[in-house]
Amino acid sequence: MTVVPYIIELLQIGVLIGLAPAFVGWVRMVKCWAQGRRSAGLLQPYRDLAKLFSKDVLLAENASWIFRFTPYLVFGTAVLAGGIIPILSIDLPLAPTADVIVIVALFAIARFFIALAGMDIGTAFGGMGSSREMMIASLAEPAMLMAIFTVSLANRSTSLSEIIQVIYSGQSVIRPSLAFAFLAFVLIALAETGRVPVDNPATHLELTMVHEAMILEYSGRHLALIEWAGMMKLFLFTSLGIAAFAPWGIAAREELSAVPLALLYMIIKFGVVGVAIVLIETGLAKMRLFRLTEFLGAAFLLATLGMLAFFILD
Amino acid sequence: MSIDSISLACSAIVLLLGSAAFAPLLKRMQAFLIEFSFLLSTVASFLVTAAGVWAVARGINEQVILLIGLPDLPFHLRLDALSGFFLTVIGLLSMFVSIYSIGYVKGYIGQRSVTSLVIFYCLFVAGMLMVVLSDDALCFLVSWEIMAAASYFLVVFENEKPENRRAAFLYLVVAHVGAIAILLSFGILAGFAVKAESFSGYTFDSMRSAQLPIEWATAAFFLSFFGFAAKAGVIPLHVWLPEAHPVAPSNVSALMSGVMLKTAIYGIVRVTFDLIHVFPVWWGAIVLILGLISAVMGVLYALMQHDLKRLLAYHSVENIGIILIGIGLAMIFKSFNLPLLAALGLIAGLYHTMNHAMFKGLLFMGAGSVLHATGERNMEEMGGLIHKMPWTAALFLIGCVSISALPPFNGFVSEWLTFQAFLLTPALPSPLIRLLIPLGAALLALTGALAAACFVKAFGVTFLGHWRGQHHPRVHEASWSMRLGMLLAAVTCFCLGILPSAFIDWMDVIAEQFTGTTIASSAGRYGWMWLTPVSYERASYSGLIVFLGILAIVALAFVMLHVKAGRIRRVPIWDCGFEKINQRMQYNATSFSMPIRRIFGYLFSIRERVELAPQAAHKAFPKKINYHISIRDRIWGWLYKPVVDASFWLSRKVGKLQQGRIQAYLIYSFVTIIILLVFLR
Amino acid sequence: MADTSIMLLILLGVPLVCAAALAFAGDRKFAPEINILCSASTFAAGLGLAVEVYMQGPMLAGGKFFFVDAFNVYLAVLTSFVSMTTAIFSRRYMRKEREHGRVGHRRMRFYHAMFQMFIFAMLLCLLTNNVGVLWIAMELATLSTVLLVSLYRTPTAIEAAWKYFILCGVGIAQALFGTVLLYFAAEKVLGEGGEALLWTNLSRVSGHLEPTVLSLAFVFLMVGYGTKVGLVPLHNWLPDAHSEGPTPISAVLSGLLLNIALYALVRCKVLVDGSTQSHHAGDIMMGFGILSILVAAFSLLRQKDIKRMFSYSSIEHMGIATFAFGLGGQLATFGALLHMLVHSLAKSAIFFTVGHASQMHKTQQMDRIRGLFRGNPLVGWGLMFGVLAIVGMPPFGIFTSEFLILTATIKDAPLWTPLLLLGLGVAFAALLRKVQPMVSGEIPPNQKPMKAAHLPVMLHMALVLIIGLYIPDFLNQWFHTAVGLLK
Amino acid sequence: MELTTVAHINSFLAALVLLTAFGMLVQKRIYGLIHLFAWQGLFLSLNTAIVGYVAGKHHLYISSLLTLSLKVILLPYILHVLIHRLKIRKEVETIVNIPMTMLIGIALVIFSYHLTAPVRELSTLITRSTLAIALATVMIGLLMMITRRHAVTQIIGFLALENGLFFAATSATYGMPLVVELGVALDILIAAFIFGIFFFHIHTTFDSLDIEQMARLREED
Repeated sequence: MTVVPYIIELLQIGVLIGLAPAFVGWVRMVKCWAQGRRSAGLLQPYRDLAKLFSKDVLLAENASWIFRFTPYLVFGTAVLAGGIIPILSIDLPLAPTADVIVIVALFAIARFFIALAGMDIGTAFGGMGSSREMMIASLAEPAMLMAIFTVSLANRSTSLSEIIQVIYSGQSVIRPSLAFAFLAFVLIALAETGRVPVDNPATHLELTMVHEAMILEYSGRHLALIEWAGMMKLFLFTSLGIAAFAPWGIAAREELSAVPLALLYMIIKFGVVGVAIVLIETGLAKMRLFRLTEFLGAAFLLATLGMLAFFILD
Repeated sequence: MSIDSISLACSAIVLLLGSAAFAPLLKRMQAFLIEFSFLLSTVASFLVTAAGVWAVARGINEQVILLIGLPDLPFHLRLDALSGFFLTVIGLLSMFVSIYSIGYVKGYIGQRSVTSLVIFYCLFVAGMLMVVLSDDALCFLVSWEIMAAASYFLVVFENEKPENRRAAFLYLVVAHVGAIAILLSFGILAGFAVKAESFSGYTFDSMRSAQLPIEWATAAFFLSFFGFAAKAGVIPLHVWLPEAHPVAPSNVSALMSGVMLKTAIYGIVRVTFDLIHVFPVWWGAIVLILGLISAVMGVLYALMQHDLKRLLAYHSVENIGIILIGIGLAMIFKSFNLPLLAALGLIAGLYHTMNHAMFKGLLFMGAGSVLHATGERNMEEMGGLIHKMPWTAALFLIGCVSISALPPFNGFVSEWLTFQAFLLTPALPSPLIRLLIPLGAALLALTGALAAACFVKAFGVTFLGHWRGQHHPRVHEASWSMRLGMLLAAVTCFCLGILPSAFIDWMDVIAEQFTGTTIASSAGRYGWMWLTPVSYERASYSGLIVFLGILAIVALAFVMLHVKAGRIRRVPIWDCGFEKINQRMQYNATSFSMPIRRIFGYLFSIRERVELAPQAAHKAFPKKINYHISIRDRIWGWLYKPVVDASFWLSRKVGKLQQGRIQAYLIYSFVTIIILLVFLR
Repeated sequence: MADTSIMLLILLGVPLVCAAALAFAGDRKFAPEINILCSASTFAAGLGLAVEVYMQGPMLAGGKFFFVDAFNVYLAVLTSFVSMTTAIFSRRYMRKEREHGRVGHRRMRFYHAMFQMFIFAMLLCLLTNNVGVLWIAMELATLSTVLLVSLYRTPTAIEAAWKYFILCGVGIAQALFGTVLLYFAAEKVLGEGGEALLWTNLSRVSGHLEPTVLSLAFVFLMVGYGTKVGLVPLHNWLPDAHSEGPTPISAVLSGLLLNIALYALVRCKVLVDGSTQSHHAGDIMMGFGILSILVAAFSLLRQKDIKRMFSYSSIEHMGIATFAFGLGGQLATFGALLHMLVHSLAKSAIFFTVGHASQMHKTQQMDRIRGLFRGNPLVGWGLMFGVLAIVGMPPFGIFTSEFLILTATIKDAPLWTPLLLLGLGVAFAALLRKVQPMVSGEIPPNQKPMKAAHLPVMLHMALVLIIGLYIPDFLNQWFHTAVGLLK
Repeated sequence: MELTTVAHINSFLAALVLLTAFGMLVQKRIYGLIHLFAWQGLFLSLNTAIVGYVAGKHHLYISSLLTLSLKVILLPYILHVLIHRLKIRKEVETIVNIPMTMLIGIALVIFSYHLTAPVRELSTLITRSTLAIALATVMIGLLMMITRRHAVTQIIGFLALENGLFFAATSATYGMPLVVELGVALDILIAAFIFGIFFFHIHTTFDSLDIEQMARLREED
């Protein structure tokens, strides 16, 4: 019973909370370069958050407690998920709390409440956002789970730490099923984190926005929390993908000395992922809402194929 | 333990019957009648719960033989772990609902006499208890039908409305045909029992000992499964359910949807695992497939509804499907004789049974309070109720979160267990099933996600936003007893969510009874607050820590942000700076589910119609637009209507026999004689 | 022995005397009371006789002319009981009819006299030991009710009565031919003279009777008595007669006469089985039974007249009982006996409520009868529970019998079960569909309140309920001995 | 006289009975029908008497007397009276194509002969060969009821059917026990009164005895 794992745990949570905006900043930066614009720099997200925190909250008259409670809950689920997904190290005290299914469910509960908050004020946009968000989610979530299941079947566990350990112990060779699963995962991650082609985080054009439509009425610290949680969500999905498909570099030993190396690996990987995201987003255009079914259907198909491939080939 | 639990349960039943018998005497003083009998049934349900909990905890197996029944076949009652579990389910919910009813039923005073409601309520609960206790075919069927008849009278309580009558009629017919099917299957089982020719072949004991050839066993299984499915509302036998549940008084719908459907689950488990107890794989496969279909179709139909109670009714179809998935998996594992996995599947199914009873009861009670307060069932007319009735809203929200399988509430636990059961299928020797089952997992995931969407809609449209209706009824918060009933149910949901391993520990004897192994040994291994169904390496979940974690972080964030509290100013709605916003602009139930309707539309028979009212200056600006949509079950047209038409056609043909001329009748008897003589000669 | 014959004397004598007396005094104020009194004493005598049999077992009396065993004594008690309750019911009912001016003095006299005559005929049917006399009594029962059916003298009533008269006459004639053949076969074994028609002797020697003749005889007996049981396709007189006569008569026709005919049929079947050692007779009965169930069930769907509907349901239930007797075996026979008992109780109760309902609305058209729960709770709930009982809902007795019959069927003749299931299901749906709107809803304008006869309905329903939950031991023993007799 | 002659007489009478039956089947006039019926009854009672004489069954005399009084005298008389009262003596009813009916009747005779063959094997009585005739008479009576559409003729058909039964009783066996005979006679008597009453009712209600119009009770569509 050492204290080390707990320190690592806290470190990891700190990293999540601290670096999530930076990652978003990095994505924006690369995007600007790719589109030949001057970027606002890596720290712009931090400035935005700070500004929002310092502002007063303007709350619609008929906003209920749900509207006010949601930001905290969303933030909380994101942080908790960050405590469970192995980002720096695999033996986290919180790891056994929840396996990957639970993590998906944590995102789901956040989404559930955001959608409710969207309907709380009673505007057309809010309802529209919630409706679309839930539709996308109801297609994305099963695909997500299928992709994850393929991985966890391959490694005979649904707990991420265990998966990584199995991978480290070299019991799992590289499998075709995982390739399918990975592809599916990428598509879904785009959908879940509200990136192009599913949603455009930058837009406020009424009829195309999904996530933004729900949080239209938020302001001040509430908005800050939600934005921050959104950044963390991107961060978490990335690290989830890393943990599931390319965990090499995550510390397996419970020593503080292993952490810096793991951090280094992490930063490199995130850099790469950021570039990849930009490439996708600049390569694709946002889809019409009802073409999303094809997009997500493809993801679902891939995930299922992955699972079948697991049973057939492996 | 001196007083044995079965006599406790019997005394509770007697109590209920007593209050049913006593009710007519009090019909002069309705208010007192309501308090009296519902308190009595609360007490009775409490006794039952105690008995059930105790029975399961001790894994006891007690039997009594009553004096009534056929002289050579008196009613046998038995209380074993399975019955105990279902006793607990029924007892808990009926306790909560009885408390709730005190307030709810009082709403009828002045409109109509509630005496019949009270009587049949008590009979209904008693019938359900008898069903899970009975230990021979006759007693089982008698209680089964008493339950059906009593609930029929409850459904038709407001009997001047034709749609109520239609619903009740449909319900009772389906139930009765199902009951006959069950009867026949018992007939088969008894036929192969040891003492077939005598009456004692009908006891479950002798049925257990029966040696059936496989084809007869199959016949028996499918007959009984048909009967039970008809009661549980498994697609395609579900049509009565969305008709009957909405029109019944809400406390009754809570009981019907919460626990009456569960008696069917009980029947399936009893007949399959206990009476027949050896069966081929494909039975389980069929149960699994039907479960999946019911789950997905149920939730999709639910999404299309805008009548709150109807929506909930369709969700019962969905959840029954989820339960059947667990049981089907258990059957498959059992027939491949993998006891541990079978135990896991069974536990998952039963756990979800308990959960569904709780949150569905809670939701129907909530819907009842809304109905009670606004007189509305149509969500398109509602909105903003969270301000008028905060308690109901909060409790209803808990129900929504639980049924949407979100942690840390109970719905998630059972779905999580079911997923784990799915993920263990690589252990199966049959490649085909191994290939098919992942799709099942996918469908289950889809169901969960859609359920979440549906309840965002249900809660959002009902309680959030502004009131959508034209007239504004004066809405009031539910009375204390109603709130108490809902609160208790909500608390149970929460406890089941955060302390699963304790619950599983408790109910593990059932798994032992039917599969021979327990999962608690592994489930509890990692400490009481961790749930590790198979092994620690495979998967683990701790609802408690998830809850505490979120709570801690939320609290922390809240405190940190409020050390220097930025002011909160109440302002008019911004809505991208659009001024003339009114309540008719809100998204409503229909518009909310529109995207999903677009995607899955081919599953329904949808009729949309848009009318442009006489146009104003420009074609692009009509004065007003009417939009009509009607969404109907395809099953009705495919399955039921043909049957109905056929029988009426036949009856027309038969009517020709009686065509009035006496000579014709004489010819009949003449011909009959001739034919018989020829036949004999 | 001696006192038994006294009991018999009372049992058969009282109705005769009453018939004579009421033929003169039947229109007085106190006539209904007399009627009730007579039936009550008949019932008492029946009970006495039952006790005797219960104590001493089967007995011959009146120089072998009468034979009483478990099978017929319970039917005798049932008959006298139902006739008593019917008499009680008819008191209120007929008074109302007189107020409506549908019957006058002469007809009241006639009605009461014939009522008692009818009871006498049925009891004679049950108790006689002589197959020939059985036939005579059966004919007598028909004749005594023919003119009751046409009591109202409306065209339809007369038509119904005429059909009843002719069809049953022809049918019963066939039965006589069967009896002749039976005698022909019997005298070979038992020698000529009265001895050869005594059921006791016949059943004793049934093994030696000539099978070909008996199977020939059975055809005619089947068609003959089957006509009176109302088996399809010989049933056509039944709905007309039951729907056109006064309701008390419909009650006893449905509740009792059909039972009696079935009793005769079963007696004959026993002989035939004993002789032919085959299951032909059983098969024929099963066929008739199923046919009746199906046709009746589908006819139920299209009924508009309430009494007509319930007469079809009588056909259905007689079909069930016939089927069960045909099936044979311990469970089925037990079920069939029980079914005869509970059906006649429930059905007559239903007819009581129906009578009141149609009097309250002055019509038998179902679509004009509404709101009985509110209008008259006894009638409403009585009708509702009666129907639930008749369609085989527990805890009423009919469920118990159908339970036994169905399970026995799937054991011994599984291929018949789908048809049975279909018939029962359709009948259930049809009856419920019709009754539901009648009992529920608001009180319609054309409904007039009236005082209903509580006692008969409650008594019958209570009995049906009790039998459903608890069969007293003596009844059980009777059934078992009866089952033994019919083996 | 010796048995063979008796057998001859017996079968001769049987033939006459059958003949009258056929006669009734095709007879249109009501009075003609009644006379035929009376004749049939006469042959019947004669036959009964002879059988009784040969077999030494004295109760058969009684039943033969019964037949004579009832079926030859009383019933025809009642019918006469009724027809007179109801003024329907002129009525002549149409029968649906006679040859067809005749053919069916013949077919019935053959059928019943074929049917009663085994019984005839068993029987030792001199009258045994007439059982087929009896059955045929019954059937023809039924057929007559089917083809006729007049209340009176239907009743006559019914009575002819009864005759057939009675004939069967005397031919298959030497008559039923006396109790039964008496009972049957009584029933027929009552029946006679009842249809008497009926004729009045029908006539007053429908002012004709044509039963075609009594077809209201039906499962209307």
